[in-house]
Amino acid sequence: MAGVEFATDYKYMCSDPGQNLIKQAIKEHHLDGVVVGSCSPRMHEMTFRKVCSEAGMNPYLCEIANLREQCSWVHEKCDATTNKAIEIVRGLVEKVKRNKPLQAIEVPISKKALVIGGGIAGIQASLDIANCGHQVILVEQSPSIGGHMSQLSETFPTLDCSQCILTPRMVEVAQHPNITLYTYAELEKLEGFIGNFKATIRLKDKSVDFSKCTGCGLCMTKCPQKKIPSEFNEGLGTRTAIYTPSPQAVPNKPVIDRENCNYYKKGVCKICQKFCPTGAIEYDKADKFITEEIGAVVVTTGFNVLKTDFFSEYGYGKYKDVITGLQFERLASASGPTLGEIRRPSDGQIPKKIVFIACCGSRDPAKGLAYCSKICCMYTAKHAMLYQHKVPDGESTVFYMDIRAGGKNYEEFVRRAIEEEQVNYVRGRVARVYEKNGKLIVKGADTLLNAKPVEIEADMVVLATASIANNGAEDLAQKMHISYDPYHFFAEAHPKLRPVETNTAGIFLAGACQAPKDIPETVAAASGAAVKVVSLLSKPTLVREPLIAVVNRCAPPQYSTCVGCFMCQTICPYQAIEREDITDRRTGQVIKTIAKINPGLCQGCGTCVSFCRSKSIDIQGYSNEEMYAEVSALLNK
Amino acid sequence: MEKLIIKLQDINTWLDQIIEKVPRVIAPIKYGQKAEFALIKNATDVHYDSQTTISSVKSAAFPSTETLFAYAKNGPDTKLYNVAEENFVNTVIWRARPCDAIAFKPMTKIFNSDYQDELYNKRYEKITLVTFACNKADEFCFCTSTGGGPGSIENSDAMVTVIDKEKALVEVFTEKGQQLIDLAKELFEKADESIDKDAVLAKIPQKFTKEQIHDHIQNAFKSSIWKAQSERCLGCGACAYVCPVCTCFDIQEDSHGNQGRRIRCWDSCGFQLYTQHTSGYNPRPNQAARWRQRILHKFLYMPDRLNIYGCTGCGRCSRACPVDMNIVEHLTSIANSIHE
Amino acid sequence: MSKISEKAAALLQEGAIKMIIGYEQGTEHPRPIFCHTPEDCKKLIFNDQCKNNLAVYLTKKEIVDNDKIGVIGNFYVVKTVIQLFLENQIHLDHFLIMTVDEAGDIITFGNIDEMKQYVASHEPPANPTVLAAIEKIDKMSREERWAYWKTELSKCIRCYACRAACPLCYCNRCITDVNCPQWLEPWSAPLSNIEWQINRIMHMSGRCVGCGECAAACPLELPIGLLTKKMGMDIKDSFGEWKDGNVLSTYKVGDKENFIH
Amino acid sequence: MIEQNNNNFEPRIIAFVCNWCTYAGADLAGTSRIKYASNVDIVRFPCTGRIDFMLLLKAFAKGADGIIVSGCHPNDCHYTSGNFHARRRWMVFRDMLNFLGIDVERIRWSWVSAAEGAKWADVVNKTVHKIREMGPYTEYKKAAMFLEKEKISYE
Repeated sequence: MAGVEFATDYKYMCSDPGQNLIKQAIKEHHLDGVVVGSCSPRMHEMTFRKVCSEAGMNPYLCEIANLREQCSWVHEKCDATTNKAIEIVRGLVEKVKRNKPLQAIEVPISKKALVIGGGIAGIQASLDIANCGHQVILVEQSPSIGGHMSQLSETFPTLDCSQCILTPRMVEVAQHPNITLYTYAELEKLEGFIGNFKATIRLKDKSVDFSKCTGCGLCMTKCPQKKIPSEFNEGLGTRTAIYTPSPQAVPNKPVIDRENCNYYKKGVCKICQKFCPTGAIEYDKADKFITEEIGAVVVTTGFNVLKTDFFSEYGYGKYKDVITGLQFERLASASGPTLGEIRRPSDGQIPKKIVFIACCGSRDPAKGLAYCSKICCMYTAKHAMLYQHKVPDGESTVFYMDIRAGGKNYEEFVRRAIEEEQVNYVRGRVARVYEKNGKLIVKGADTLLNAKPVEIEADMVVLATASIANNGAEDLAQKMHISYDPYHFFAEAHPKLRPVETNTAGIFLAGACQAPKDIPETVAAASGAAVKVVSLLSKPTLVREPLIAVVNRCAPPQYSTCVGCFMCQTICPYQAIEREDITDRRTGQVIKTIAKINPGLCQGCGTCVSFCRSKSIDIQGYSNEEMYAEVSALLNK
Repeated sequence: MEKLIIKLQDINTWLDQIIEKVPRVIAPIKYGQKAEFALIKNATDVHYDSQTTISSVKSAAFPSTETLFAYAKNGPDTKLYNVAEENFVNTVIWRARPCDAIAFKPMTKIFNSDYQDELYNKRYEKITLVTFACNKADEFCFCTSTGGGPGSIENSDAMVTVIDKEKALVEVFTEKGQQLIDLAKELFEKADESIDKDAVLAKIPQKFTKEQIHDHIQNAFKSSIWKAQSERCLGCGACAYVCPVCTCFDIQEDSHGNQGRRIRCWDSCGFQLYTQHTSGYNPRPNQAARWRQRILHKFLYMPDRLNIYGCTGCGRCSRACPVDMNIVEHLTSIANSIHE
Repeated sequence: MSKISEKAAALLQEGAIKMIIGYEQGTEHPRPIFCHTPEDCKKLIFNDQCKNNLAVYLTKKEIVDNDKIGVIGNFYVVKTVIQLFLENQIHLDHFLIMTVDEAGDIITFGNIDEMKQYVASHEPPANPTVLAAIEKIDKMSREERWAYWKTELSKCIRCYACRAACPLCYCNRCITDVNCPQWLEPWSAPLSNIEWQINRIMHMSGRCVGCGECAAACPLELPIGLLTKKMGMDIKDSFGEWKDGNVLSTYKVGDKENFIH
Repeated sequence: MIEQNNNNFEPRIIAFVCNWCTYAGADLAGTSRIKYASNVDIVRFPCTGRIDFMLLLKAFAKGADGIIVSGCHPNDCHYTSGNFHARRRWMVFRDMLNFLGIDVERIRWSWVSAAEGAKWADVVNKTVHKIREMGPYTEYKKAAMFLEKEKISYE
C-alpha cells in the first residue's frame, strides 16, 4: 500500500511485547501514522493511541482497523474475508495519511455527583462518594430511601435481618453533611456532558412542610382513608392517604398521596391539617424544579418483580394465596403485616403445606424473558428455610428447573435447606395451579423420575417471579442518552472490562437496573461506580477528546468561508455554535459575523458538518477529507 | 478558388456522401426553439432554418473537457501516457456561419502564440469548415461591426450561398474543401460569374468599427463605464462558454488511487475565483474589473499583442446572458462615449 | 411618466435612498436596472414579464454598502428577502423593499411581517407546463428517468448561471470550489453535472422560494427548474408549507420514516 | 472484485454507521460470533448526522453496488437529535435521487442499536441478498467513467 513504511504482525498486539513492537517501529521508521489491525477500536483504541503518544507520535495519528469483531469473527475463513480485511486496512491507511495531529481539550469539572435511586445501590454509592469528600445529590422517587432491600426479611446466606443492616446506612445517608437527599423526587432533564452535566430535578409536592413536621405520626392515625394497599407491604397490608412507606422510613415524615386523599379527590376533609400540631400540612402546592450543576451521575434505579397476575397458568393472581417471593418476604418480616408470622392472605390461617415455584417467567423465552433472574434460587431456599423455622410442623416443597447457587456459601446454604431443614425439592416444572375445595392443587412433573406427574395439595403457593426492569426505565435512559438492552435493563459500556460505565461518559451504573443482581454484587458494583465517580471528580480539570467541530479560517478578505447563515445553530444539540464578529484591526469595525464552535460544549456529533453548505465546518478526527479518502480507498483497487 | 452551383435538392445527397466518408460531421440540429451543433448521422438531421446556435462550435477543436495526459504511479516511479492518436479524427463542420469560421483564426493564434498546443492543433487541422452565408440575422448579430459579414469567406474551406429556390452557389477555397466536392462531383456544375451573391445576404447594419472601440478603450482602464455596464452582471460563465473565441481554461486532476489523468476544462474570466490568489488577494476584486477585462482582452489586448480580434460579432454572449448584458449595446455606448 | 418612475424618482430626490433596483425593458425581455438618478427612473417598468429575482443583488458586497437601496421587485423578490433575512444575510434597514400591485401602484413594505403577510396572500399559481413535465417524468420507469436526466444534464457546460442567478446561492465559497476533498469534479461531465445539480437541490431544499430563475438563466435551457420545483413539492408533502424555510435544520420526532427498516 | 456477470456476482457494499449504536451492534455481532456475508465494508462515523450524502454518491461512483446507512433508533441518539436531522436529510435526498432515476432501492436505511447484533447481521445478509438479485450497479459508475471515452496510448 502506497505510503506504508513498515508492516508487521504479532499475535497479541495489545500485550506489552506487542505495544513495544509499535513503539520501536515508530522510533526506527520515524512513523507519522499507525494503523493497528486488531479488535474493535471500542476495545483498545485508547490503549494503542496511548502507546503511540508514549513513542512520541501524536495519538490521533493512530487508527484501529476492526479486523476481529467486524471481520474474522463474523465471516468464514476464506479469500473474500481476507480481501475484506485488506480493504479495511487500506481504507484506514488512506484515512490516517490525512489525519491531523490533535491536542486534547481541558474543561473544568463540577465537583458534585448525582445518584438516581435510593436503594441499597444508591445508598452505598452515595456514602462512598460522600466519604471521599465530594458532594452528592441523592434522588429517590418514593417518599423513603431503602428500596427493595428494606422490604426483605432475612438475607441469604447468613440469615441476618435485612433492616438491621440497612437502617443504619439509611440514617447515615440522611445525616451525612456531603449528601443532599431529595425523596419523592425525579430526574426531569439531564443536559450537558461528562464533568459538566446540568440536571433538572422535579420535587413532587409532598403537601407536608418537612421543616415544620416533626414526624409525630398523628396525622396518619387520624386520616379517614385507611384501606389503601401498602406498596411497602406489596399489597398485603394497608396504609393511609397521608403516610410514610414504613415505620423505618428515612426521612420519617409523611407525604400525602393525592390519588387517594379525600381532599384532593373530593375537595373536602383536611382532617390531617386540623390535627397537625405544627401546622405542617399545606395543600395544593405545585411541584418544584431545581437545577444542579454536576460532574457525574450514578444510575441505581433498581428493579421490580413480575406480579402474580402475569401467570395465566397460576390463576392470573385471582387466588389470594398464590403470592410472589417479595410478598412472602413481607409475611416473614418482623415489621410486616403479620409481624413475621406466615399467614395466608385469604383467611390468615397458618399454611401447613406450602409450595415454592422457582423460575416463574425467568429463563422462559415463551414468556419473553430468556434471562435468569439470578436471585430466585437463593431466596426460594431461604423462604423454605424461614417457613420451616416459623412453622416447624409444616411441609414445604420447592419446584425448580436446576439450582444456581454460585456464590460464597450459597451452595452450602441450599444444601442446608434440603438436608437439614427437610425442604422437599422437586425438579420439574409446574404446569398448573388451581383451586379445589379450598385447597390449591399444584400440578407438575418430576423430571428426575422421568417426568412422573406429581400433584401436591397446598395451602399457599409462592412464585419466585422474574426480576424485570422498572417501568419507565426506557424513558429515563432516553433522558440521559444511555443505551439499554431489549429487556430495558441499562447497558454497560463493556460486559467485562467496563461493567459499571455506560456508553455515555460520566454516567455510571450500579445494581439491578443493569441486570438482576443480589445484594453483595449490588453493593460491590455501587462501590465500583463510586470509585469511578470519585476518580473523575478528583481531577483538577477534565481532559476531553478533541474530536470536535471547527469553523474554518482563511486569508482576508474572506477570513472564513462561513457566510454566517447560522442555520447550523438550530441543528446543534448542544447549543455549542456561537457567533463571532470578525473586526477590522484598525477601525474595529465589524467585517463579517461567522459561526464559532465552543470547544467546551461541542460533543463532536458532526451534524453541523454535513449540513454546512459551503463546507465551512469540519470535524477533527472525522474530517471530510479523511472520510472521503477512507470511502474511496475501500473501493479503489 | 472555384465557383460551383448545386441544386438545393442535391445538397442532402452531397452531405450524405460526406457523412458516409467522414467519421465526424458536426452541424446545427433543432434544439427546442433554437439550434445547437451536434454530431449528425443523416443529412436530414440538419436544421437550416434557424438563428445562430446557442453554443459556438469551438469545442470541435477545444472540447469543454479534455485529457492532457494520463499517469500511473508504480512505487517510486511515475509513468506518463499520451492521448491516443485515434481520438483525432477527420471532422466536417457543416453549415457553420461565417462568424464560426472566422473564430478559428484567433483561436489558432492563441493556442500557438508561444507554446504550440499540440492537442488543439491536431484537432483543428482535421477540421473542414463548410460555411453557409447568412441570409438572415437577429438583433444580436453585429459581425459587420467586427470586420466580418454575412458573406465573409474568411477561414472557410468552402462556402454555400443559397441563391434562390432551386440552387445554391458553392465557393471552394481550399484543398480540404475540394476533397468534399470530389466526394460527389456529379452534383456540381460551374457557376457563371453573373451570380450576385451579395443580393441574397442578410442586411446587418454596422454599429461601430473595430478602430472606434480600440481608440475609446485604450485609455479607459479607469473609466466609470465598466461599473455602470456591469452592475447587473451576475458573474456566471455563460458568455465565455458560448463564445467562439474565449479560450480560458483550467487544469484539473482526475486521480484514482495510484493512477489518473490531467484534465483541461473551460474556465471563465467572469468568475470571481478565476483571479483569486491563495493569499486571499484578488486583482480583479469586483464584477466591474472582470467585465472590463473581458472587453479589453477581446478588443484591446488581442489586437495589440496578437494582431487578432477577440470577437466575431456572433452575438451569442448576449443571447445567453441571464440578465441581458447586450454586448452590441455596451460596445456601441463605448464607441459613442467621450474619451476618458 | 409612470407612477413607478415618479415614485422612484421622488425617493431618490428625497435623498434617503441612494439607488433603486428595478426592471427596465431589455432587448427581448425586461431586465434589471440600477437607477442612480431620477433620470434613470424614467426607464423603470413593471409587468408580469419582469422575472429576474432582483434579490440576487442584495448580498453582493460591491452593490450593497451602507447607503440605503430601494428595490422594486416581483413577488419572489419579496419572498426571497424574507428568506435572506432569516438567514442573516441582509440588514433590512439597508433596503426599502417594494413591489407593484395590479393597478400599477407601488406597495412599500415597512417590516418583515408585512412582507410575510403579502407573501402568504399572493403566491402565484404554479406553472402548469412545469407540473406536466414533472408528472411525465414521475410516470417514467426508473431507468427511463435516469436516461432522461443523464442525456439532459450531459449538455450542461457548467457555466454556473443557475448558481449566479439564484439569490440564495450566496456562499462566498461554493462546494464546487472545494477541492480538499474534491466533492465535485469541476469539469463538465455527465456525472459531475448530475451531482452538481443534486448538491444545488439539497442545498436549496426547504429554502428555495421557487422563482425558477435557475432554469431561466440556463443558456442551454436545461430542465433544472423541474428539480427545484419537484423538491419543493416533496418538501411540502413531507413537512408542510414554506414557513421560515429551514426545513433541513429542524426536525420533528414524528417525521415519517417508511423507508427505514 | 466485481464480477460483471450476474451468476456468481458478489456485490460490493459500503455501510455508513454511527459509532454508538450500529457500530457497537456490529461489534456485538462479532463477540456473539454471528456469521454474515463479507460483502460489506463498515465506515464508522460519530453519528448518522455526520454522514454526508455526497459520500454515498461517491461510493456509487467508485463502484459500490449497494449502501447501508444505519444508526441509533429514534430517541436513542447518543447526541440527542443527530439521527432526526439525518432522517430529514435522507427523506429529501431519497426523493430527489428517485426523481433523477438513481436506484434508491440499493440504499438500505436502518436503525440498529448497540444491543442488536443479530439485527445487524440480518440487515447485512438481507441487503447482500437483495443486491445480488438486482445485479451490479453499472449505470452510475459508467456515468462516472466519462473521461475514459478519450483513449490513452499505453505503450
